[in-house]
Amino acid sequence: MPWVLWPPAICALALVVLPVVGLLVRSDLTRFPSLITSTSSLNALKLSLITAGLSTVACVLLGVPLAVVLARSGARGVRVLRAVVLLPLVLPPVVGGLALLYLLGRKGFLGILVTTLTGEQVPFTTAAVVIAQTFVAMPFLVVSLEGALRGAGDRYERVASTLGAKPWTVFRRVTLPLLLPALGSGIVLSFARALGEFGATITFAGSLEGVTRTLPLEVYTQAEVDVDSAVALALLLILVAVAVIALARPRALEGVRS
Amino acid sequence: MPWVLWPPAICALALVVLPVVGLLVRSDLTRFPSLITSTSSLNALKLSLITAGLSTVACVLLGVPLAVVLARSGARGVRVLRAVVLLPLVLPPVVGGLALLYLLGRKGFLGILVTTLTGEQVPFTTAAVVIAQTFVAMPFLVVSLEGALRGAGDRYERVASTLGAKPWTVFRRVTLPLLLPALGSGIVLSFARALGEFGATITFAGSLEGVTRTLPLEVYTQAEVDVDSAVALALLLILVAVAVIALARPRALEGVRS
Amino acid sequence: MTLSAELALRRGEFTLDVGFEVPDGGVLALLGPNGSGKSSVLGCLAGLLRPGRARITLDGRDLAGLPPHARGIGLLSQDALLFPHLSALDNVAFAPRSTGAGRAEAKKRAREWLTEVDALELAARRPAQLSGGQAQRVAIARALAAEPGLLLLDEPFAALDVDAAPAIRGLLRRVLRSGPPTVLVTHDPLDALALADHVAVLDGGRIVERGETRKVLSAPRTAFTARIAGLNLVPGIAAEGGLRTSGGQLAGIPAEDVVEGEAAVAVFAPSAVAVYPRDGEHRGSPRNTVEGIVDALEPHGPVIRVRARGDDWAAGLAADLTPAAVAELALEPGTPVNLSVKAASVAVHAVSDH
Amino acid sequence: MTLSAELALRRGEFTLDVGFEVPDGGVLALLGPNGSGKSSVLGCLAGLLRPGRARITLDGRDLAGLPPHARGIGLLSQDALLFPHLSALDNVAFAPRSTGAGRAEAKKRAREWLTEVDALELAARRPAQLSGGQAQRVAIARALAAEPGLLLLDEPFAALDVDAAPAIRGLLRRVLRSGPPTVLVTHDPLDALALADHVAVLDGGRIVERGETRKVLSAPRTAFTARIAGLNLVPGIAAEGGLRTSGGQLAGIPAEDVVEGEAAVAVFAPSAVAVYPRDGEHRGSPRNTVEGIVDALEPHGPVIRVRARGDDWAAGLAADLTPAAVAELALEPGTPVNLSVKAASVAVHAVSDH
Amino acid sequence: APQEGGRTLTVFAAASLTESFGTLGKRFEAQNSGVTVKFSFEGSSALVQKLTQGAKADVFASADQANMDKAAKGEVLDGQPSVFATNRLAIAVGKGNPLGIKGLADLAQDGLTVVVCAPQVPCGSAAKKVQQSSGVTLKPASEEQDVKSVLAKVQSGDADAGLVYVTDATSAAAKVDKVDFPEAAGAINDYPIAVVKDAPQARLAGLFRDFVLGAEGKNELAKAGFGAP
Ligand SMILES: Nc1ncnc2c1ncn2[C@@H]1O[C@H](COP(=O)(O)OP(=O)(O)OP(=O)(O)O)[C@@H](O)[C@H]1O
Ligand SMILES: Nc1ncnc2c1ncn2[C@@H]1O[C@H](COP(=O)(O)OP(=O)(O)OP(=O)(O)O)[C@@H](O)[C@H]1O
Ligand code: MOO
Ligand SMILES: [Mg+2]
Ligand SMILES: [Mg+2]
Repeated sequence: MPWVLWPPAICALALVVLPVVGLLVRSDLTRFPSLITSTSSLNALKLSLITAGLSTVACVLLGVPLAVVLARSGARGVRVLRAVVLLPLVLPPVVGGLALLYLLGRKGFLGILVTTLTGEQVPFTTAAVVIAQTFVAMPFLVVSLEGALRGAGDRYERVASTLGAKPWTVFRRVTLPLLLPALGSGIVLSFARALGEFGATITFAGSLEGVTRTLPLEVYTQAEVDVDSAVALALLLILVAVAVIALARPRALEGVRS
Repeated sequence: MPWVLWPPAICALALVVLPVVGLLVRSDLTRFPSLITSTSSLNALKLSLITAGLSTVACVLLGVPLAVVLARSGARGVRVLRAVVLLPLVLPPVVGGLALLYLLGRKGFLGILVTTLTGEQVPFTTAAVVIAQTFVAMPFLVVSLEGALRGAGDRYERVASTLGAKPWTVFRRVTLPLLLPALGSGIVLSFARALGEFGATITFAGSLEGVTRTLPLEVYTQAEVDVDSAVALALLLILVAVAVIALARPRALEGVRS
Repeated sequence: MTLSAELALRRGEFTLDVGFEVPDGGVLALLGPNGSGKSSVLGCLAGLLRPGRARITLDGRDLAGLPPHARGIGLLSQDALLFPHLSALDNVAFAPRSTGAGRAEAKKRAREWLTEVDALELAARRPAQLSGGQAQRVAIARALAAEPGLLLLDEPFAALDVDAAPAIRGLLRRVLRSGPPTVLVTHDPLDALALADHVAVLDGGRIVERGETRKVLSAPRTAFTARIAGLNLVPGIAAEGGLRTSGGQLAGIPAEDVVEGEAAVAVFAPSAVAVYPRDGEHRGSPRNTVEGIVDALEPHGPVIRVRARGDDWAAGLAADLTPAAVAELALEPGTPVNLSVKAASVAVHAVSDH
Repeated sequence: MTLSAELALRRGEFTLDVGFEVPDGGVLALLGPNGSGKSSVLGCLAGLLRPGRARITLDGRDLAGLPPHARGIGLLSQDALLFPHLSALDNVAFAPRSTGAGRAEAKKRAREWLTEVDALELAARRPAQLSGGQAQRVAIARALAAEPGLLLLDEPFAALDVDAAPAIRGLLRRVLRSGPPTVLVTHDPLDALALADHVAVLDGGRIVERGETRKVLSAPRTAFTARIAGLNLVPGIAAEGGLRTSGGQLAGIPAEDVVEGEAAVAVFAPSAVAVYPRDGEHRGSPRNTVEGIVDALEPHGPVIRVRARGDDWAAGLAADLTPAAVAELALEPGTPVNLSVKAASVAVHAVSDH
Repeated sequence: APQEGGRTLTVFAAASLTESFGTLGKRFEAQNSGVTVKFSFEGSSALVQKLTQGAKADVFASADQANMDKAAKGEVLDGQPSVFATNRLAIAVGKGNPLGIKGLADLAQDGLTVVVCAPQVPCGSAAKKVQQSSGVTLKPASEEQDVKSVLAKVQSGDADAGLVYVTDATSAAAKVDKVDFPEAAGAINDYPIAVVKDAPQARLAGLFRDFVLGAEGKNELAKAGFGAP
């Protein structure tokens, strides 16, 4: 590794770390314990973990197939589809939430369908939170996986097919395992994005304690009253995220090759 | 490619595309031309393109070295550093903006340093927009590159070193070119994230036309007056993003292997 | 099962245009210089390359339209390409697993195949922890474990050491004897001889020579084949201490897999054949002597190749002599000679009965 | 420049512990079974593996502490590993570029090296568009183009066809004659003989045999070496039509790179040597006959190896005979015999003068 | 009017003032040639946060007294703030009022989806006050972060009704109907304006404040639905 990479790398790290340190230094940590044990905080935390977890699962279940299709399909339209997948990335989250509302809301055509089928409404429910988070987070998974798939090429997949493995077996036993490092980072990206999601959630799902008010929404609500306590809550969010990522990222995700 | 991947892939695509279509259907496109040619929209658009472009450049210049260091360094602390890089991902953007403000603001220690050195303040300037966008967007680049680097292994780099290439040459002529597909998606991710960035920008840089009011902030401001025109603006944002990505993504980024 | 194939493929400036058949249990060796299209042929048969025109039938069943996994092939490609995330055992078990065997059954079969290639002690290793030759052995086991209906082997003996190569050659002989039609790419005429009943020689994407291995290798018609082959090959039935030929006996060293009473071929280089005037007394160690008549003299690089005619194994026999020896013996077409070859320089190989 | 190395390395259960020297312009051939540690030795020398203990000096300069790029080596690894994103030409130009040559100069040199390996017409191709043997040639050119102070070659002749292999062997001979110390991994004793003045035989990570190539290959002391070698090697000076030995002349076929008047060695298999009773008349094509006395009889697989003593090239000569022949000639230690070998089965190779 | 060539006046104003201040700004520019008015519209608390962090601004207009007090405590104001408008709650319902909602009490019906602002933001604290004073207890489906979000949900039809400011309902008159209710009088909130300390354009800032407080300002604000102070 050339040493010239170190200075920019350190700058980059500083850009990331220093603000957080600044936050720590400036925030009133004595109130931390009482804040994070308040029922509203705990409710928000619980909801955040559940919804971010669920939406990460949804991202993987939907996004991995999409990434594989985009990377491996030779079809013509794929280039266009690849650009389309980026849409939620660019859309300001609030507008994304509006779009979901227009689609799945009471007057949206899918919303009408759902309501006539199940009698339930989608907005203002925990399900809506998960959908909003999946909407904003999935592109991160798809784009990072797709890059990795293209970079890796398909020679092992071809070998597997000559050994009689049907496409599904190839996918399960070759494509997926070789994709693990990239999947690991993709999962981290989408989990983090889902955990921090605010705009689309509040627009599409609303904000009600225990139902739709996730930790970021709680942070915003707090910030209206008292910035310091909001910062303390945000630190809790960080803590949780780092813990979850560190625990949930087994060695297997870090690369199969020594 | 197993056909069973198609249904989830199509679901995933639908999740992304349908809301946007819904938005298009529900929005009043007749006002689109007048809206997108208003000076404030054009100002915001210009500012957005410039700042997102600059911060993407900053992301690449800082993030690529960081990714390489994280992926290739055998040092002990690297595992921790990798978690640290994820912080801005998890931080709700507004809190991220606050953190930047605490660091670079009038009372922040770096802010004081900058002010005594240059006589200028960082917050509420266009530079602050770029910094905020870089802060939130860089981790996307770093994480996706790092995954790709680990997945690819370092055998070609080792070969290059046996041919007498110094680390910098290895980086420039082997690591980077082989990283191009992943770099392509990383750049797209971070550009999109920077372009859509709202919370950190408004908190750290404020919202002043021509100076710090990027397109997402303009959307937000418009939404105060009229949700529909905000949606139309958001569509402009989408249009621009897709155009920029489609144009700025040369074939080279799509993979060196046939 | 009989393979019959007609393939046309473009890869950049290179064009491939070949047609061939391999009968059931038959082995076709593909020889040819680097870049002549051998691996491309295997790629087309395996379905990894999309030929412009393809007719591939295995026992009447059309393969050309099928995806690779449905073709029932086993492919050993030129670079081993072991799955980096699986142990050697799981690599070998991959094919049985993929074609429906249970986990335990697949592992059992994988262990058997690893034993066959003498790599059982490597079962738990990842490919990154194997040496070049070890990886090659595991890759061979993996291709064979597919128990394919059509076996495609690209230079299976590359990277193998002097002990492993004959052992694997023996293994392949055993497998191929009763096994599926096989296409074998090799640079070594002895591999072709030991394993293949037919050879096809490729050059520039065309088959320039083909036929029974023995005939092509003993009477090559192209310069390339001549350079890699040009051996004396005497067919017969394996017998104690050598070969029973049509007219007698030829002493030689039997290879390990030779079974007495079965078809075999004696192989020896023209340079090993000594030529004596017919009147000369001869009672030395060379046990194999036959009477012949000089048929032709061909310059052959630094030596002169003497072609003999006569009965039994003298027919068509080639002997390489230095020009000085030819001059001294005053050889010319029609000269009666005794031809002799030391038993120790005659290798007796088993051949398939096609 | 002299290379001297002492290496100790652990890789899983495998341990490597070797020490050796290679003098300036000298070539050391590493032989050994699969997995014996040959590639590991090259990896340690190149700096790609981190040995537990390492002392590597090149002309007194310590290499062990240097990173790979500062060692001034050229490595041809077992899998070609051409950079997939660069054309063949740029692959070869990589080393000159890296070591300071300008773009045009590097391309020029790359073109020269591609010409040397007969791959100039492939210059513009990406590695994915090359056949196995073509890629191997480009990889050889790339390693040589580094113009290294220490050359490390891992099975350079793998995947090469019958025309390319001798051509590359000739190229390497030319390069290595005046070139850097070289360590060459091979499975082929003829490569060792043609290119290396010393060999070391590895087994299980230890050097089990070492010495001058001729001596080790003609009188192997381990079973492995015996299986790959066991050749008759007669040193002398190349002369017209063969070799001038200490006591006379040995007719043979000179290899292409033999220069009359320079040191050379005649190589022939024990199986090519015929044995006659001393009183026998002998006037056939075998031009090389010498008087000797049976020194020892050793069973050697299916044959019996007769060791002779005597003057000139009879000294230590090995002849493989079938047991039947030994019985018929009533050979026992002390029996006077004539030994003969056909000139056409004697290859004369140039050797370096170390 | 005096010549005020090439100067820029920066106004930090509560988001709910976006429309009316936008118009006033244009007019102010017309009356003072060479002056450009730039606005930063955001939640009042965010604006205060920025001012205390050193953001350069000339005028600050808040949507409630609490945030103006915070600004005063942070010592970023020059002089006393003056109230220039008031605002109160109204019910926003779908166009044509399909459910026939007439007052606050109707919102407590079962099966009705009602959204309000979170108690932490000004419109939410007003909603809370109104509920306390009237004795009507709402079961909202969501406590939104700002008025805009409430409006968006009523407008999309996902909420049957929402508590918003009169001014918001007025500006969205094309998409929602407004239902006034008497209990809203119990929670009037004031909009104070002040010049910022160390304002780069202190004199212009004073002019603008007076312009807003003056007749033209009153007129424009009234059009947007604001009440007089
Ligand atoms: N993608 C490609 N584009 C253009 N030419 C190609 C491509 N792939 C292979 N070729 C060319 O096709 C020819 C046949 O290649 P192939 O791999 O079949 O040769 P081969 O007979 O297996 O050679 P070897 O003995 O060296 O392995 C070669 O000349 C090669 O350069
Ligand atoms: N990463 C590893 N972990 C454990 N063992 C290893 C690892 N890499 C190599 N080995 C073992 O080290 C031994 C030496 O390997 P090496 O590649 O040096 O063999 P080699 O002599 O080059 O063999 P070949 O002729 O097959 O190429 C082998 O037994 C191999 O299995
Ligand atoms: O006939 Mo011999 O003695 O085996 O050469
Ligand atoms: Mg090939
Ligand atoms: Mg090796």
